[in-house]
Amino acid sequence: MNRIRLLFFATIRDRAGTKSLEMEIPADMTILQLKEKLGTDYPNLKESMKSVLVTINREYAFDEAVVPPNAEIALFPPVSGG
Amino acid sequence: MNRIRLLFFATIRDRAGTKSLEMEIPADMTILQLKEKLGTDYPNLKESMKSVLVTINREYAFDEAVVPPNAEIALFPPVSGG
Amino acid sequence: MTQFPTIYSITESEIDLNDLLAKITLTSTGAAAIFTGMVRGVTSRGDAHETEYLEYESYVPMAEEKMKQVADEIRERWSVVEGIAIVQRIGKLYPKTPTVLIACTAAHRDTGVFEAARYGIDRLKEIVPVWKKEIGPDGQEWVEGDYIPKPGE
Amino acid sequence: MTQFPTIYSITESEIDLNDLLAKITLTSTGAAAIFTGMVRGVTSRGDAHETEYLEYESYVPMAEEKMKQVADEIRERWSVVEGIAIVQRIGKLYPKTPTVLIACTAAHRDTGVFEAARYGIDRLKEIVPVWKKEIGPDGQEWVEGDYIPKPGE
Repeated sequence: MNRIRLLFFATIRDRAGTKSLEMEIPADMTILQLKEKLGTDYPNLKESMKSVLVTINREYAFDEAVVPPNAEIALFPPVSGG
Repeated sequence: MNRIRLLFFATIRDRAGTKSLEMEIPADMTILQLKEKLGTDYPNLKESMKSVLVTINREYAFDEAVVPPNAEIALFPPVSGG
Repeated sequence: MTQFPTIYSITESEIDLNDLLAKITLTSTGAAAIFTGMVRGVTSRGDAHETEYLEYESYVPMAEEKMKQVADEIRERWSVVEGIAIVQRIGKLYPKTPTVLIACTAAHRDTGVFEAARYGIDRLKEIVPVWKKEIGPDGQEWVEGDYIPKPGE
Repeated sequence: MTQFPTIYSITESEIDLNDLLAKITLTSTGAAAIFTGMVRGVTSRGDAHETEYLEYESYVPMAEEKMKQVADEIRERWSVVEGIAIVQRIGKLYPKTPTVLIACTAAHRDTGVFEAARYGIDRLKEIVPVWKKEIGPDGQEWVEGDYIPKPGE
Protein backbone atom coordinates (compact mmCIF):
# COMPACT_ATOMS: atom_id res chain seq x y z
CA MET A 1 0.00 0.00 0.00
CA ASN A 2 1.05 3.60 -0.71
CA ARG A 3 0.34 6.55 1.50
CA ILE A 4 -0.77 9.65 -0.44
CA ARG A 5 -2.00 13.14 0.32
CA LEU A 6 -5.10 14.48 -1.43
CA LEU A 7 -5.84 18.19 -1.87
CA PHE A 8 -9.18 19.55 -3.01
CA PHE A 9 -9.87 23.02 -4.43
CA ALA A 10 -12.85 25.17 -5.41
CA THR A 11 -16.03 23.21 -6.21
CA ILE A 12 -14.32 19.90 -5.42
CA ARG A 13 -13.39 21.08 -1.92
CA ASP A 14 -16.92 22.36 -1.36
CA ARG A 15 -18.33 18.93 -2.28
CA ALA A 16 -15.69 16.97 -0.38
CA GLY A 17 -16.28 19.16 2.66
CA THR A 18 -12.54 19.16 3.39
CA LYS A 19 -9.36 20.70 2.01
CA SER A 20 -7.20 17.62 2.30
CA LEU A 21 -7.10 13.93 3.16
CA GLU A 22 -4.43 11.33 3.83
CA MET A 23 -5.15 7.95 2.23
CA GLU A 24 -3.64 4.46 1.77
CA ILE A 25 -3.97 3.09 -1.76
CA PRO A 26 -2.70 -0.03 -3.55
CA ALA A 27 0.77 0.42 -5.05
CA ASP A 28 -0.35 0.07 -8.67
CA MET A 29 -3.44 2.26 -8.52
CA THR A 30 -4.01 4.56 -11.52
CA ILE A 31 -5.58 8.01 -11.50
CA LEU A 32 -8.70 6.52 -13.11
CA GLN A 33 -8.98 3.95 -10.32
CA LEU A 34 -8.36 6.63 -7.68
CA LYS A 35 -11.18 8.75 -9.10
CA GLU A 36 -13.49 5.72 -9.08
CA LYS A 37 -12.57 5.01 -5.47
CA LEU A 38 -13.20 8.63 -4.46
CA GLY A 39 -16.57 8.60 -6.27
CA THR A 40 -17.52 5.48 -4.28
CA ASP A 41 -16.12 6.55 -0.89
CA TYR A 42 -17.50 10.11 -1.17
CA PRO A 43 -20.78 10.02 -3.06
CA ASN A 44 -20.86 13.83 -3.17
CA LEU A 45 -17.78 13.69 -5.39
CA LYS A 46 -19.08 11.05 -7.83
CA GLU A 47 -20.50 13.51 -10.36
CA SER A 48 -17.42 15.79 -10.18
CA MET A 49 -15.00 12.96 -10.98
CA LYS A 50 -16.08 13.04 -14.66
CA SER A 51 -14.59 16.46 -15.39
CA VAL A 52 -12.10 16.92 -12.57
CA LEU A 53 -8.50 17.87 -13.26
CA VAL A 54 -5.90 15.85 -11.39
CA THR A 55 -2.28 16.62 -10.61
CA ILE A 56 0.48 14.37 -9.27
CA ASN A 57 3.16 16.31 -7.43
CA ARG A 58 2.01 19.57 -9.06
CA GLU A 59 1.98 18.33 -12.67
CA TYR A 60 -1.20 17.60 -14.61
CA ALA A 61 -1.84 13.86 -14.65
CA PHE A 62 -4.15 11.67 -16.70
CA ASP A 63 -6.24 8.55 -16.23
CA GLU A 64 -3.59 5.95 -17.03
CA ALA A 65 -0.88 7.42 -14.75
CA VAL A 66 0.05 5.27 -11.73
CA VAL A 67 0.06 7.11 -8.42
CA PRO A 68 3.56 7.02 -6.91
CA PRO A 69 4.27 6.55 -3.19
CA ASN A 70 3.93 9.67 -1.03
CA ALA A 71 2.33 11.53 -3.93
CA GLU A 72 0.65 14.88 -3.44
CA ILE A 73 -2.51 14.52 -5.52
CA ALA A 74 -4.73 17.55 -6.15
CA LEU A 75 -8.23 17.49 -7.61
CA PHE A 76 -9.89 20.61 -8.94
CA PRO A 77 -12.13 21.98 -11.69
CA PRO A 78 -10.72 23.74 -14.79
CA VAL A 79 -8.91 26.86 -13.62
CA SER A 80 -10.61 30.27 -13.68
CA GLY A 81 -7.98 32.74 -12.49
CA GLY A 82 -6.90 36.02 -13.98
CA MET B 1 0.55 92.64 -44.09
CA ASN B 2 -0.17 89.94 -41.50
CA ARG B 3 1.54 89.64 -38.16
CA ILE B 4 2.46 86.03 -37.29
CA ARG B 5 4.31 84.22 -34.54
CA LEU B 6 6.93 81.61 -35.42
CA LEU B 7 8.01 78.81 -33.08
CA PHE B 8 11.06 76.62 -33.67
CA PHE B 9 11.76 73.24 -32.08
CA ALA B 10 14.61 70.73 -31.86
CA THR B 11 17.14 70.94 -34.72
CA ILE B 12 15.30 73.88 -36.27
CA ARG B 13 15.55 75.88 -33.04
CA ASP B 14 19.24 75.04 -32.73
CA ARG B 15 19.87 76.34 -36.27
CA ALA B 16 17.63 79.40 -35.88
CA GLY B 17 19.33 80.21 -32.59
CA THR B 18 15.99 81.27 -31.11
CA LYS B 19 12.78 79.65 -29.86
CA SER B 20 10.38 82.13 -31.43
CA LEU B 21 10.05 85.16 -33.69
CA GLU B 22 7.35 87.70 -34.51
CA MET B 23 7.13 88.55 -38.21
CA GLU B 24 5.12 90.65 -40.70
CA ILE B 25 4.26 88.82 -43.91
CA PRO B 26 2.14 89.61 -46.99
CA ALA B 27 -1.53 88.69 -46.55
CA ASP B 28 -1.53 86.01 -49.26
CA MET B 29 1.74 84.29 -48.38
CA THR B 30 1.75 80.49 -48.59
CA ILE B 31 3.71 78.08 -46.41
CA LEU B 32 6.02 77.39 -49.36
CA GLN B 33 6.73 81.12 -49.73
CA LEU B 34 7.23 81.48 -45.99
CA LYS B 35 9.78 78.65 -46.00
CA GLU B 36 11.59 80.31 -48.94
CA LYS B 37 11.64 83.62 -47.08
CA LEU B 38 13.00 81.98 -43.91
CA GLY B 39 15.69 80.19 -45.94
CA THR B 40 16.73 83.53 -47.41
CA ASP B 41 16.52 85.64 -44.20
CA TYR B 42 18.19 82.95 -42.05
CA PRO B 43 20.78 81.14 -44.16
CA ASN B 44 21.34 78.60 -41.35
CA LEU B 45 17.76 77.41 -41.93
CA LYS B 46 17.96 77.10 -45.71
CA GLU B 47 18.93 73.42 -45.76
CA SER B 48 16.38 72.51 -43.06
CA MET B 49 13.47 74.04 -44.99
CA LYS B 50 13.49 71.07 -47.41
CA SER B 51 12.32 68.53 -44.85
CA VAL B 52 10.80 70.70 -42.13
CA LEU B 53 7.30 70.03 -40.80
CA VAL B 54 5.09 73.10 -40.49
CA THR B 55 1.97 73.68 -38.43
CA ILE B 56 -0.56 76.51 -38.57
CA ASN B 57 -2.34 77.00 -35.27
CA ARG B 58 -1.28 73.52 -34.09
CA GLU B 59 -2.42 71.59 -37.16
CA TYR B 60 -0.04 70.16 -39.74
CA ALA B 61 0.05 72.44 -42.80
CA PHE B 62 1.37 71.98 -46.31
CA ASP B 63 3.09 74.07 -48.99
CA GLU B 64 -0.01 75.47 -50.68
CA ALA B 65 -1.75 76.62 -47.46
CA VAL B 66 -2.07 80.41 -47.04
CA VAL B 67 -0.89 81.73 -43.68
CA PRO B 68 -3.82 83.39 -41.88
CA PRO B 69 -3.53 86.61 -39.84
CA ASN B 70 -2.16 86.20 -36.30
CA ALA B 71 -1.21 82.62 -37.04
CA GLU B 72 0.97 80.59 -34.69
CA ILE B 73 3.34 78.84 -37.08
CA ALA B 74 5.66 76.13 -35.78
CA LEU B 75 8.57 74.59 -37.68
CA PHE B 76 10.20 71.37 -36.57
CA PRO B 77 11.75 68.11 -37.78
CA PRO B 78 9.77 64.84 -37.90
CA VAL B 79 8.80 63.97 -34.34
CA SER B 80 10.84 61.50 -32.27
CA GLY B 81 8.99 61.16 -28.97
CA GLY B 82 7.99 58.08 -27.07
CA MET C 1 25.49 37.99 -20.33
CA THR C 2 22.86 39.75 -18.24
CA GLN C 3 20.54 37.48 -16.32
CA PHE C 4 16.98 38.33 -17.42
CA PRO C 5 14.67 38.85 -14.43
CA THR C 6 11.63 36.62 -14.08
CA ILE C 7 9.13 37.39 -11.33
CA TYR C 8 6.20 35.08 -10.60
CA SER C 9 4.06 35.05 -7.53
CA ILE C 10 0.71 34.47 -5.94
CA THR C 11 0.10 37.27 -3.48
CA GLU C 12 -2.52 38.66 -1.14
CA SER C 13 -1.05 42.17 -1.44
CA GLU C 14 -1.84 44.99 -3.83
CA ILE C 15 -0.27 44.69 -7.26
CA ASP C 16 2.21 47.56 -7.58
CA LEU C 17 2.75 48.20 -11.31
CA ASN C 18 5.49 50.79 -10.78
CA ASP C 19 7.50 48.45 -8.61
CA LEU C 20 7.07 45.41 -10.87
CA LEU C 21 7.96 47.40 -13.99
CA ALA C 22 11.13 48.71 -12.34
CA LYS C 23 12.13 45.16 -11.41
CA ILE C 24 11.98 43.93 -15.02
CA THR C 25 13.60 47.01 -16.61
CA LEU C 26 17.23 46.50 -17.60
CA THR C 27 19.60 49.08 -19.00
CA SER C 28 18.93 47.56 -22.45
CA THR C 29 15.13 47.81 -22.05
CA GLY C 30 13.17 50.30 -24.15
CA ALA C 31 9.64 48.91 -24.13
CA ALA C 32 7.18 47.15 -21.84
CA ALA C 33 3.79 45.62 -22.57
CA ILE C 34 1.71 45.11 -19.47
CA PHE C 35 -1.65 43.42 -19.11
CA THR C 36 -3.76 43.74 -16.00
CA GLY C 37 -7.13 42.21 -15.24
CA MET C 38 -9.55 43.78 -12.79
CA VAL C 39 -12.71 42.70 -10.98
CA ARG C 40 -15.72 43.89 -12.99
CA GLY C 41 -18.59 45.21 -10.88
CA VAL C 42 -20.91 45.04 -13.88
CA THR C 43 -20.72 42.48 -16.69
CA SER C 44 -22.76 42.93 -19.88
CA ARG C 45 -21.40 40.18 -22.15
CA GLY C 46 -23.13 36.79 -21.97
CA ASP C 47 -25.08 36.35 -18.76
CA ALA C 48 -25.26 40.02 -17.69
CA HIS C 49 -24.87 40.43 -13.94
CA GLU C 50 -23.45 42.43 -11.06
CA THR C 51 -20.59 41.41 -8.80
CA GLU C 52 -20.09 42.48 -5.20
CA TYR C 53 -16.68 40.86 -4.94
CA LEU C 54 -14.64 37.87 -6.07
CA GLU C 55 -13.01 35.40 -3.74
CA TYR C 56 -9.84 33.96 -5.30
CA GLU C 57 -8.05 30.86 -4.15
CA SER C 58 -5.01 29.03 -5.47
CA TYR C 59 -3.01 25.85 -5.17
CA VAL C 60 -0.08 28.13 -4.44
CA PRO C 61 3.08 26.03 -4.91
CA MET C 62 1.79 24.53 -8.16
CA ALA C 63 0.50 27.91 -9.36
CA GLU C 64 3.94 29.43 -8.93
CA GLU C 65 5.54 26.51 -10.79
CA LYS C 66 3.05 26.94 -13.64
CA MET C 67 3.69 30.70 -13.76
CA LYS C 68 7.36 29.89 -14.14
CA GLN C 69 6.38 27.53 -16.97
CA VAL C 70 4.37 30.31 -18.68
CA ALA C 71 7.44 32.56 -18.44
CA ASP C 72 9.62 29.79 -19.91
CA GLU C 73 7.14 29.32 -22.77
CA ILE C 74 7.24 33.07 -23.46
CA ARG C 75 11.03 33.02 -23.61
CA GLU C 76 11.00 30.04 -25.97
CA ARG C 77 8.66 31.86 -28.36
CA TRP C 78 9.99 35.44 -28.07
CA SER C 79 13.69 35.31 -27.39
CA VAL C 80 13.86 39.13 -27.44
CA VAL C 81 11.86 39.34 -24.22
CA GLU C 82 14.09 40.61 -21.39
CA GLY C 83 12.10 40.75 -18.14
CA ILE C 84 8.87 38.95 -17.29
CA ALA C 85 6.54 39.53 -14.34
CA ILE C 86 3.51 37.33 -13.67
CA VAL C 87 1.50 38.08 -10.54
CA GLN C 88 -1.88 36.80 -9.43
CA ARG C 89 -3.54 38.33 -6.43
CA ILE C 90 -5.83 36.12 -4.35
CA GLY C 91 -8.29 36.67 -1.51
CA LYS C 92 -11.40 38.83 -1.44
CA LEU C 93 -11.18 41.36 -4.25
CA TYR C 94 -13.65 44.13 -5.00
CA PRO C 95 -14.63 45.76 -8.32
CA LYS C 96 -11.94 47.90 -10.00
CA THR C 97 -9.13 46.09 -8.17
CA PRO C 98 -6.32 44.72 -10.34
CA THR C 99 -6.19 40.95 -9.80
CA VAL C 100 -3.54 39.81 -12.24
CA LEU C 101 -0.58 41.27 -14.07
CA ILE C 102 1.58 40.02 -16.92
CA ALA C 103 4.40 42.29 -18.04
CA CYS C 104 7.11 41.70 -20.61
CA THR C 105 9.99 44.02 -21.44
CA ALA C 106 12.26 44.16 -24.49
CA ALA C 107 14.67 46.54 -26.17
CA HIS C 108 12.07 47.63 -28.77
CA ARG C 109 8.30 47.58 -29.07
CA ASP C 110 8.09 45.92 -32.48
CA THR C 111 9.65 42.54 -31.76
CA GLY C 112 6.82 40.71 -30.03
CA VAL C 113 6.47 42.23 -26.60
CA PHE C 114 2.71 42.85 -27.00
CA GLU C 115 2.15 39.33 -28.32
CA ALA C 116 4.24 37.90 -25.47
CA ALA C 117 2.09 39.62 -22.82
CA ARG C 118 -1.08 38.49 -24.58
CA TYR C 119 0.20 34.92 -24.71
CA GLY C 120 1.08 35.12 -21.02
CA ILE C 121 -2.40 36.06 -19.83
CA ASP C 122 -4.03 33.49 -22.15
CA ARG C 123 -1.79 30.72 -20.80
CA LEU C 124 -2.21 31.80 -17.18
CA LYS C 125 -5.96 31.41 -17.63
CA GLU C 126 -5.42 27.90 -19.01
CA ILE C 127 -2.90 26.21 -16.74
CA VAL C 128 -2.26 28.18 -13.53
CA PRO C 129 -4.37 26.67 -10.71
CA VAL C 130 -6.40 29.63 -9.47
CA TRP C 131 -10.17 29.75 -9.07
CA LYS C 132 -12.61 32.48 -8.28
CA LYS C 133 -16.02 32.50 -6.68
CA GLU C 134 -18.30 35.35 -7.57
CA ILE C 135 -20.43 36.93 -4.87
CA GLY C 136 -23.33 39.03 -6.15
CA PRO C 137 -26.79 40.21 -5.21
CA ASP C 138 -28.24 36.78 -6.08
CA GLY C 139 -25.79 34.67 -4.09
CA GLN C 140 -22.44 33.09 -4.81
CA GLU C 141 -21.15 30.92 -7.62
CA TRP C 142 -17.80 29.47 -8.71
CA VAL C 143 -16.65 30.80 -12.06
CA GLU C 144 -16.24 27.86 -14.43
CA GLY C 145 -13.08 27.47 -16.45
CA ASP C 146 -13.14 25.34 -19.60
CA TYR C 147 -9.56 24.46 -20.49
CA ILE C 148 -8.40 20.86 -20.09
CA PRO C 149 -4.59 20.74 -19.96
CA LYS C 150 -2.91 18.22 -22.22
CA PRO C 151 -0.22 15.78 -21.09
CA GLY C 152 3.03 17.68 -20.49
CA GLU C 153 1.33 21.03 -19.88
CA MET D 1 -24.32 56.31 -20.26
CA THR D 2 -20.99 56.41 -18.43
CA GLN D 3 -18.53 59.01 -19.66
CA PHE D 4 -15.38 57.17 -20.67
CA PRO D 5 -12.26 58.78 -19.15
CA THR D 6 -9.55 60.09 -21.48
CA ILE D 7 -6.31 61.33 -19.96
CA TYR D 8 -3.63 62.96 -22.09
CA SER D 9 -0.74 65.03 -20.90
CA ILE D 10 2.82 66.15 -21.34
CA THR D 11 4.45 66.11 -17.93
CA GLU D 12 7.79 66.65 -16.23
CA SER D 13 6.77 64.37 -13.34
CA GLU D 14 7.23 60.65 -12.84
CA ILE D 15 4.73 58.46 -14.67
CA ASP D 16 2.67 56.69 -12.00
CA LEU D 17 1.20 53.55 -13.57
CA ASN D 18 -0.92 52.64 -10.53
CA ASP D 19 -2.53 56.05 -10.46
CA LEU D 20 -3.16 56.24 -14.20
CA LEU D 21 -4.61 52.74 -14.31
CA ALA D 22 -6.99 53.56 -11.45
CA LYS D 23 -8.15 56.67 -13.30
CA ILE D 24 -9.18 54.71 -16.41
CA THR D 25 -10.76 51.76 -14.58
CA LEU D 26 -14.56 51.81 -14.53
CA THR D 27 -16.86 49.41 -12.75
CA SER D 28 -17.39 47.70 -16.13
CA THR D 29 -13.65 47.34 -16.77
CA GLY D 30 -12.03 43.90 -16.68
CA ALA D 31 -8.85 44.34 -18.72
CA ALA D 32 -6.11 46.86 -19.38
CA ALA D 33 -3.29 46.84 -21.92
CA ILE D 34 -0.50 49.24 -21.04
CA PHE D 35 2.55 50.15 -23.03
CA THR D 36 5.48 52.01 -21.53
CA GLY D 37 8.69 53.13 -23.19
CA MET D 38 11.89 53.66 -21.24
CA VAL D 39 15.25 55.27 -21.86
CA ARG D 40 17.71 52.60 -22.99
CA GLY D 41 21.20 52.96 -21.56
CA VAL D 42 22.54 50.49 -24.10
CA THR D 43 21.23 50.03 -27.65
CA SER D 44 22.33 47.06 -29.77
CA ARG D 45 20.04 47.32 -32.80
CA GLY D 46 21.29 49.38 -35.74
CA ASP D 47 23.98 51.82 -34.73
CA ALA D 48 24.94 50.26 -31.37
CA HIS D 49 25.68 52.88 -28.73
CA GLU D 50 25.40 53.95 -25.13
CA THR D 51 23.18 56.70 -23.76
CA GLU D 52 23.86 58.81 -20.67
CA TYR D 53 20.47 60.48 -20.78
CA LEU D 54 17.82 61.83 -23.14
CA GLU D 55 16.59 65.38 -23.17
CA TYR D 56 12.95 65.55 -24.30
CA GLU D 57 11.16 68.66 -25.44
CA SER D 58 7.66 69.23 -26.76
CA TYR D 59 5.42 71.78 -28.43
CA VAL D 60 3.14 71.25 -25.46
CA PRO D 61 -0.27 72.65 -26.44
CA MET D 62 -0.16 71.00 -29.87
CA ALA D 63 1.19 67.76 -28.39
CA GLU D 64 -1.77 67.56 -26.00
CA GLU D 65 -4.21 68.23 -28.87
CA LYS D 66 -2.57 65.48 -30.93
CA MET D 67 -2.70 63.06 -27.99
CA LYS D 68 -6.41 63.79 -27.78
CA GLN D 69 -6.59 63.03 -31.52
CA VAL D 70 -4.79 59.70 -30.99
CA ALA D 71 -7.34 58.84 -28.29
CA ASP D 72 -10.19 59.79 -30.65
CA GLU D 73 -8.71 57.61 -33.39
CA ILE D 74 -8.48 54.69 -30.94
CA ARG D 75 -12.15 55.12 -30.00
CA GLU D 76 -13.18 55.24 -33.67
CA ARG D 77 -11.38 51.97 -34.37
CA TRP D 78 -12.09 50.06 -31.12
CA SER D 79 -15.43 51.15 -29.76
CA VAL D 80 -15.10 48.67 -26.87
CA VAL D 81 -12.27 50.71 -25.36
CA GLU D 82 -13.42 52.32 -22.10
CA GLY D 83 -10.60 54.42 -20.62
CA ILE D 84 -7.52 55.79 -22.38
CA ALA D 85 -4.41 57.34 -20.85
CA ILE D 86 -1.64 58.85 -22.97
CA VAL D 87 1.25 60.46 -21.11
CA GLN D 88 4.61 61.68 -22.37
CA ARG D 89 7.23 62.73 -19.89
CA ILE D 90 9.70 65.41 -20.98
CA GLY D 91 12.90 66.89 -19.57
CA LYS D 92 16.16 65.14 -18.75
CA LEU D 93 15.51 61.42 -18.45
CA TYR D 94 18.00 58.74 -17.50
CA PRO D 95 18.24 55.07 -18.51
CA LYS D 96 15.50 52.77 -17.12
CA THR D 97 13.09 55.70 -16.63
CA PRO D 98 9.63 55.30 -18.18
CA THR D 99 9.17 58.15 -20.66
CA VAL D 100 5.80 57.40 -22.22
CA LEU D 101 2.67 55.47 -21.37
CA ILE D 102 -0.35 54.41 -23.41
CA ALA D 103 -3.04 52.49 -21.56
CA CYS D 104 -6.42 51.28 -22.78
CA THR D 105 -9.08 49.55 -20.71
CA ALA D 106 -12.07 47.46 -21.78
CA ALA D 107 -14.52 44.97 -20.30
CA HIS D 108 -12.65 41.98 -21.75
CA ARG D 109 -9.14 41.28 -23.02
CA ASP D 110 -10.12 39.74 -26.35
CA THR D 111 -11.86 42.67 -28.03
CA GLY D 112 -8.92 44.77 -29.20
CA VAL D 113 -7.43 46.34 -26.09
CA PHE D 114 -3.89 45.13 -26.93
CA GLU D 115 -4.20 46.33 -30.52
CA ALA D 116 -5.57 49.68 -29.32
CA ALA D 117 -2.55 50.28 -27.06
CA ARG D 118 -0.19 49.25 -29.84
CA TYR D 119 -1.92 51.62 -32.25
CA GLY D 120 -1.68 54.40 -29.67
CA ILE D 121 2.08 54.23 -29.24
CA ASP D 122 2.64 53.91 -33.00
CA ARG D 123 0.52 57.02 -33.66
CA LEU D 124 2.09 58.98 -30.84
CA LYS D 125 5.47 58.40 -32.44
CA GLU D 126 4.10 59.68 -35.76
CA ILE D 127 2.13 62.81 -34.98
CA VAL D 128 2.68 64.06 -31.41
CA PRO D 129 5.27 66.88 -31.49
CA VAL D 130 7.94 65.65 -29.08
CA TRP D 131 11.64 65.38 -29.80
CA LYS D 132 14.55 63.89 -27.96
CA LYS D 133 18.23 64.63 -27.93
CA GLU D 134 20.55 61.83 -26.96
CA ILE D 135 23.53 62.56 -24.76
CA GLY D 136 26.20 59.86 -24.75
CA PRO D 137 29.91 59.35 -24.25
CA ASP D 138 30.60 60.71 -27.77
CA GLY D 139 28.53 63.88 -27.51
CA GLN D 140 24.94 64.80 -28.20
CA GLU D 141 22.64 64.26 -31.14
CA TRP D 142 18.97 64.81 -31.94
CA VAL D 143 17.11 61.58 -32.59
CA GLU D 144 15.67 61.72 -36.11
CA GLY D 145 12.03 60.86 -36.71
CA ASP D 146 10.93 59.85 -40.19
CA TYR D 147 7.15 60.21 -40.39
CA ILE D 148 5.70 62.98 -42.55
CA PRO D 149 2.08 63.67 -41.49
CA LYS D 150 -0.49 63.79 -44.27
CA PRO D 151 -3.05 66.58 -44.69
CA GLY D 152 -5.70 66.23 -41.99
CA GLU D 153 -3.46 64.34 -39.56
